[in-house]
Amino acid sequence: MSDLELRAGASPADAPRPPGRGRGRHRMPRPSALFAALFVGFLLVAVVWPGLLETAPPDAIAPAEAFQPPSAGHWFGTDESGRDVYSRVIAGTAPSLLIGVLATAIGLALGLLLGGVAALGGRVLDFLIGRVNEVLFAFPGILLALLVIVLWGPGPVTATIAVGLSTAPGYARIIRGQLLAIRGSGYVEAARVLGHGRARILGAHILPNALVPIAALATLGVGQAVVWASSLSFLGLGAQPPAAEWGAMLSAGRTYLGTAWWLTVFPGLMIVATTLATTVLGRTLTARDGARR
Amino acid sequence: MSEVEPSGAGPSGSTDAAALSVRGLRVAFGGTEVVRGIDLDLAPGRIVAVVGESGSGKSVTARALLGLAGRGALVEAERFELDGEDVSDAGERRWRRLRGAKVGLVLQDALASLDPLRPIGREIGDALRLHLGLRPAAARRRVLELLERLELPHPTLTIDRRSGELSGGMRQRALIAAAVVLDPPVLVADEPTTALDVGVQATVLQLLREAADRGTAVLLISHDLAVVSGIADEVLVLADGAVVERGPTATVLGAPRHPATRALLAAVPTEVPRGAPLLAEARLGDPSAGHAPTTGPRGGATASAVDSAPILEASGLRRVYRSRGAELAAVDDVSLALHPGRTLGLVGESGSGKTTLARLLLALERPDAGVVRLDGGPWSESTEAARRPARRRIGAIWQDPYGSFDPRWGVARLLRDALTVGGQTSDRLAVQKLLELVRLPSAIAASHPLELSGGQRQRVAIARALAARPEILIADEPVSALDVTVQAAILDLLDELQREQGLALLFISHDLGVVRHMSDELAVMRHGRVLEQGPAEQVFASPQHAYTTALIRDSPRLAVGGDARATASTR
Amino acid sequence: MPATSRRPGARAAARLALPLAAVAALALAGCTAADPGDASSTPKPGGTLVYATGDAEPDCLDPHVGGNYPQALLAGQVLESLVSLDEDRQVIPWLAEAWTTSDDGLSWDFTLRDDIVFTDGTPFDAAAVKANVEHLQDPATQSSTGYLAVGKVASVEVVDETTARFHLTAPDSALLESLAQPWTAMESPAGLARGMEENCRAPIGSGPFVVDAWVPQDHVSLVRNEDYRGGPADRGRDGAAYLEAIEWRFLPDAASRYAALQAGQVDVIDNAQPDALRQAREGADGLVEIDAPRPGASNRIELNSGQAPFDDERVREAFIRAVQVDAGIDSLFFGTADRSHSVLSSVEPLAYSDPTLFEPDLDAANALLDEAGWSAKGADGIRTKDGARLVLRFPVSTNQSIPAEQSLFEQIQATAKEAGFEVQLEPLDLSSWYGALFAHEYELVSAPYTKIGPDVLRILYHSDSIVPAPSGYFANLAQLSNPELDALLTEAASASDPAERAADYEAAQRIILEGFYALPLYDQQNQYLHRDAVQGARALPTVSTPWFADAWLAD
Amino acid sequence: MRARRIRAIALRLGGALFVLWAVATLTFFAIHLVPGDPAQAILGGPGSQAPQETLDRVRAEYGLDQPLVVQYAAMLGRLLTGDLGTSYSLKAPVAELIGGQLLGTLSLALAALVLAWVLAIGLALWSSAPGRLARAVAGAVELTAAALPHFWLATVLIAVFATGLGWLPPVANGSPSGLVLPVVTLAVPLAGFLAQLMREHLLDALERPFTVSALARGETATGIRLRHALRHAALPAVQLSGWAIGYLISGAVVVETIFARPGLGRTLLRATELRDVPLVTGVVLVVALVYVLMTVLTDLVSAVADPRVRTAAA
Repeated sequence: MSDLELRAGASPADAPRPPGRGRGRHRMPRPSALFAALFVGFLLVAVVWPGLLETAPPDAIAPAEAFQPPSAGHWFGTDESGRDVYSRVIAGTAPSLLIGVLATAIGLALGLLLGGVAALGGRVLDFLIGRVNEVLFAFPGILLALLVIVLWGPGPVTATIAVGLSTAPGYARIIRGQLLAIRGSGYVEAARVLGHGRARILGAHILPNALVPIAALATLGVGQAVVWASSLSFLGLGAQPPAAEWGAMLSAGRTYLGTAWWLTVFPGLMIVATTLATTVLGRTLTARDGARR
Repeated sequence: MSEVEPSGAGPSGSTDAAALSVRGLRVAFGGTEVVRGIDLDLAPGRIVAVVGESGSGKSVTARALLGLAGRGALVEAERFELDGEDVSDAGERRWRRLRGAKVGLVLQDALASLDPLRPIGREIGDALRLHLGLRPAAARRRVLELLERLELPHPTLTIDRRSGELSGGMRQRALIAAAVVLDPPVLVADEPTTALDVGVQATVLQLLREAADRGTAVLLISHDLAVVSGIADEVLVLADGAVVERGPTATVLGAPRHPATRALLAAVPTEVPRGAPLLAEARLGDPSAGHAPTTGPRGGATASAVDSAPILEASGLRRVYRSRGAELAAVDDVSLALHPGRTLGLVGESGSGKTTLARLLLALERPDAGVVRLDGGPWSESTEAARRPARRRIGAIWQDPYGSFDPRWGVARLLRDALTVGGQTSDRLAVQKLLELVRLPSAIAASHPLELSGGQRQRVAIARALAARPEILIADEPVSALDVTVQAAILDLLDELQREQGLALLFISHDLGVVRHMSDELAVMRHGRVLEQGPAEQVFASPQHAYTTALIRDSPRLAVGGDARATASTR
Repeated sequence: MPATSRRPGARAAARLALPLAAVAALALAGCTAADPGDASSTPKPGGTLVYATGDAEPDCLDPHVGGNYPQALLAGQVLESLVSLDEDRQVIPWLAEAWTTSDDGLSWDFTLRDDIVFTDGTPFDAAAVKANVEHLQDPATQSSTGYLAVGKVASVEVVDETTARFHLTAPDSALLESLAQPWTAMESPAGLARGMEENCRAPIGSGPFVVDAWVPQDHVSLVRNEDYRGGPADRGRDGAAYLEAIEWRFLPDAASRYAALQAGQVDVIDNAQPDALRQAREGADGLVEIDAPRPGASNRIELNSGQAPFDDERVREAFIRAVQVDAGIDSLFFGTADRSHSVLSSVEPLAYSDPTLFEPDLDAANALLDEAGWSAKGADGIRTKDGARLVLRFPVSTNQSIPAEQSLFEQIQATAKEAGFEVQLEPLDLSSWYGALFAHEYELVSAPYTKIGPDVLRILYHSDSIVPAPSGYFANLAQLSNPELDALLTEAASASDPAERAADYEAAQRIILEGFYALPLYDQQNQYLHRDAVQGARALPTVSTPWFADAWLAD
Repeated sequence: MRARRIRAIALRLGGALFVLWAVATLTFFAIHLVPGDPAQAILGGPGSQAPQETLDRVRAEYGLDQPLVVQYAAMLGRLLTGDLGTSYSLKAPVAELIGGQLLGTLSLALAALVLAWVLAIGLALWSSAPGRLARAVAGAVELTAAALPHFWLATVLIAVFATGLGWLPPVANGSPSGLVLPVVTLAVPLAGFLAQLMREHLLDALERPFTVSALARGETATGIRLRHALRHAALPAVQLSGWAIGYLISGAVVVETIFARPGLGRTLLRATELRDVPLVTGVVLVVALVYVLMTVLTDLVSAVADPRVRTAAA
């Protein structure tokens, strides 16, 4: 039973809270945050300086060496054209993350715009944007993505836009809630009472305080965007095989699952690990922020 | 601290009749001992109160009595008998059998302490299901019987309601019902009245008394001696994890020996006259002298202030909220005036419209009718742009100071921000002066509000409000979330500052004792209307409205030297 | 038109086949693959065969409407044509017992079988043939392939019940082959009269099976035609099919399709993947392969000679000499595909092949490029000329290329880079792919083509085919405009002497190959896999669609 | 009271109609922005060699020669009468086509939703259990589940349970056993999401005073999780059901392709590629309708389950 009492039997009202306690309970044990940070560091190296990590040129074709299982020479094996899967996974980091990051950026930017205007723009705008959002929600992600792709043709760019668009209403809703909560908070009220103007309150209180949770949200979103984009690749609508992009590698390797499991397992692990790492980091961020609230 | 123990009032050697008997109870968390050897005996039919400031270990003691001290808690006792059974080394399984059946627990706020998603019938019936294995239908019958016994109106309807759908009093009864449904020999009530409206408070105390009268041994945990004085048979004063004083209520409260007891007593503002500091006197060591009216600079100012022009004046204020098509007048035709150097106390239960009124006065909301005028000029009818420069003239403090601080800012930055508004230099010196003003060490400037105690936070809030050099201060329940001793200190501070700076103060509280202590004039509010308004003492002496009479009657008051039980059963 | 997609999940790929000249004398090794071991066992009637197709689900089951390969696959079970081909690619009777042509080639008389009845009870006769041809020619039918196949037919005259006379506007030696295709198969006139919507859902023919129900996105149920007595002349038996029914499932995902076959959930799959084929060849899981390459063109990459840089033959040759293809085909196709050095399918007897033209030679390629003025090289190794980079845009239709083929293109891309070519692979969906072709935004393109006979060359390389159709499509993607070639192809199409025809086509193919207009890769892969319990299944030699009239289940 | 309720219902209905109208309009114009000729699409795509007269005929037949506004008005008019039009590519009434596919997708999505709930509840209970290790492991399982792309999960499931172990059919077979793998594929990632959300609220609920009250009555840790905390955790997840059904329908596009199940997802994918305006509009409208219905339903459920919602919602 144990932990229950401690949680619920938390200290009575007036005790000072030591920093780091309270809402920021350690749901993610620290080691995981450390691992996540290390992994994200690894990813960053792979993005900025892939050559440092690659063991072979990622695009070097060697048909004679096709479909070799993982070995000391090829850590993740070789693919159908004899390319080194490990090096391709490293080389694929940048494009994959780029899709994830850009899609999240698009989703967040739109979400900020919609959510921001809804929360701060008065009742009529809030109502209108609420309807717009409802309509966007009624288009499930892939539906929206399909429409975008039909409009602009398939490919990594459209896939990015599509994923970004389909995540926007969710962000808009969360951001609106966040902003409304802050706008109605005691400290914004206190600032009004002191006689601070709208612009100052927005700049000094509302936006900075909304920023951290939104940043955490973005971290969480990147992993999901990578997963979404890979699904579009599978449907033949996103990045396509020649590109060393994880989703594309995954969907290309799927064909050979019976012969060469390593073609799908390693890029798949990368996607999962990236999502895990960014989520853990996002959580840590939220938790630390929560602790201050 | 040594225990001061009046002869004959200590734990009796015989524990045969005791429902609960504990010797040398110690609770430690990770090497830190928070309860350090407490002896306690609870006898059937008697109410024992444990009082102390927060951090004194009283809550942990209460929880330990149910085996709920928590994970990581090391609980030791030389003797620990519950209803004649040795439970000193009871494991979790055994405790589960005991909780609810042998010992019940009543927590503070029923809204939070009852699951908002479950009908109260199920909550109350849980113990029947768990301990007697009753089927739902049988349990329901038993619960209905209990609800009738506790005089809940319409038991058959109420039983299916959830706590949020009930009135405060009913939900509090339900909470107690859930603890006593199996008539456990011991009932532990942990701060059962804190932050409740007086009417509800009275109900809770009465129910506890009734439980005791049926033969239950009741342990009442509280920081409020006024509450305790009216109901407890015996009082234990806890400080720093140990009992420092114990004895019959009348003895302990009538002739306190330990400074901690005296401090607690002094902090009770009820019937301490306006202008008399609560704490400074208590520390002098003479409790009887503590409450002598002081004739300060106030004496003369009082008369003249009445004649002075009001600095903030509201007339005919009305604010209506529309919800689900229904209209609710949160503030209805309220007129009042604040004068420099004087305090208007506003008292009313939760939901009476006090806070809405405060927001109207602060021009955070627009009235549907009526006007607020500042210094004779327009205020509520002005535009926000026109109001902004004058806003610094009205300061405000709230019940939750922490929520009014930007979580990203430290103390220094909070104060500097406010200093700028007041058009003053916002250097380190100014910040230090402000902190001095509210009796805080200057080192606090470097901290984050998160690291401060509740009392310190409220002082920082006051400092911030004063930084802008306001002429008016609106304090909305500024002390309700605080312990009595901390509350007393804040009240003293506000009083002093008002005197020094000639502030017009609107003091809002649900606690009649506090308001009475603080106010020159008093307004009683209910359902959005001001029922009665006038000089504080006059309102108390001869209330014109039945509601005011009831409020005064239900307010707990120190019954020093009187018959505790008689006071409690005045209802 | 279309390029036939051979890829699972190929959507909307219209696979049309054009009328083709001369027919009769073609001979080539067949492509049926009845398991030789089955001959001894006795056919067991009954049972339901589950066929899983990776081709797109047709919009309309009537192959007259539109006219693509997925339609042909299914229509083959339900409808019958006037004529067929035998394993030696000779035209043989089917619904027509015999035929004669007038000396001027402008009129053809078909003698029809008199014992055939459509499954709705309507008798098959000359009036039915007339109705079918008119149906194909009616714009309302929205026919594309069939419309073109009977393009030279002016009218059909009902001479008597069993004699239909075709009047042509011009001699058409490809008429018989055109009529052998499933897209011109015979349907019940009464069925046609029901209107397009109904006919699309269940065309009525005289074939071994009848459309019972079509559950879109899932399957078409076919049940046995109990009164069946037809079949192409090489059928070797009479009477109804052994199978009681066929469940024709649409299973677009290749991996799932193969998994379903392995699990015994389906009996036959098409569009089998190379690694699955290899496993089957190695005897895994008791699976049997039917390898039935499609007729017509081979699978090849066209080099757009209509614009720079491939308007220069030296650059074309340099590209073809630079790329390495053989090793890739070996590894990617697990030995299931053979390198082709001809623009025609290996089943076409007149295919001309010259491996020497495709010997990789990087030095020669570099020399050719230097000579052509592409002598400067950028930092990334890409050649430039007058500031322009040597970029080859290569739009790839993801709907029409199987993964192995796309990998092969990647390998071509990598090897071409060594000579200083920058090949830009652009995977596109079908619409965008067509868009790129219409706008001439390509230097390389792969667009296989199904068709019976070498006349496919006329469609693919005659300069007339550079002129776009109303939709924008043009078949001559190499944009080969050569009057000599045009003349040869036209002459061959109307030549009556087989030897002359063969000579013409060889000369034509030499022009194409030696001018480096195309890089042949391999035959259009068309492989079926079935459980070994399925006996007697074969692919018809016409357009290589499977035929189950004589198939039976041994378990 | 009654008038108020009627007003609330009318508002809700109006909102739903607005969403449907907006969805139809957006889809209509989005598709018409697409380069490409619908007449071409009707005739089998851009590769068709349909002659000009056929094209003209088709344009006239489908009213494609009319100005866009007229076409739009015609579509709205048809929609008002409940007529979703005729599919360009399948040449059959859209309502009929969708009707044939709806059940497959809905049964898939609903089964997946139910399974996701069961999994999520189990995961959330597990991951909120005492013990750092269990919590960390369960947390990782949740995150991993949520990070699995559908197509990949499907492939692995087929490889393991169909091809490898032979327990389940790899593609749909019309029996419940064929539904297992697709449902699991759809449910697992969703369960990961829901479990994360639920755990968050579960832990919150466990910190609330009412859990102490319950403990003090003799309730067990498990009892508190099941009888108290779970309700609090489930409510926010229930409110996500509208989103969840959208998520599932998105996933159905992939899952239906891999498992060869008939359904709206595949229909949509195909219709979009073929620029089949009536069919796309029809599917989008039906999906939007399902979403709207789901939202209404979740609002109702929340209001019944939580009196606080009822007060706040108004």
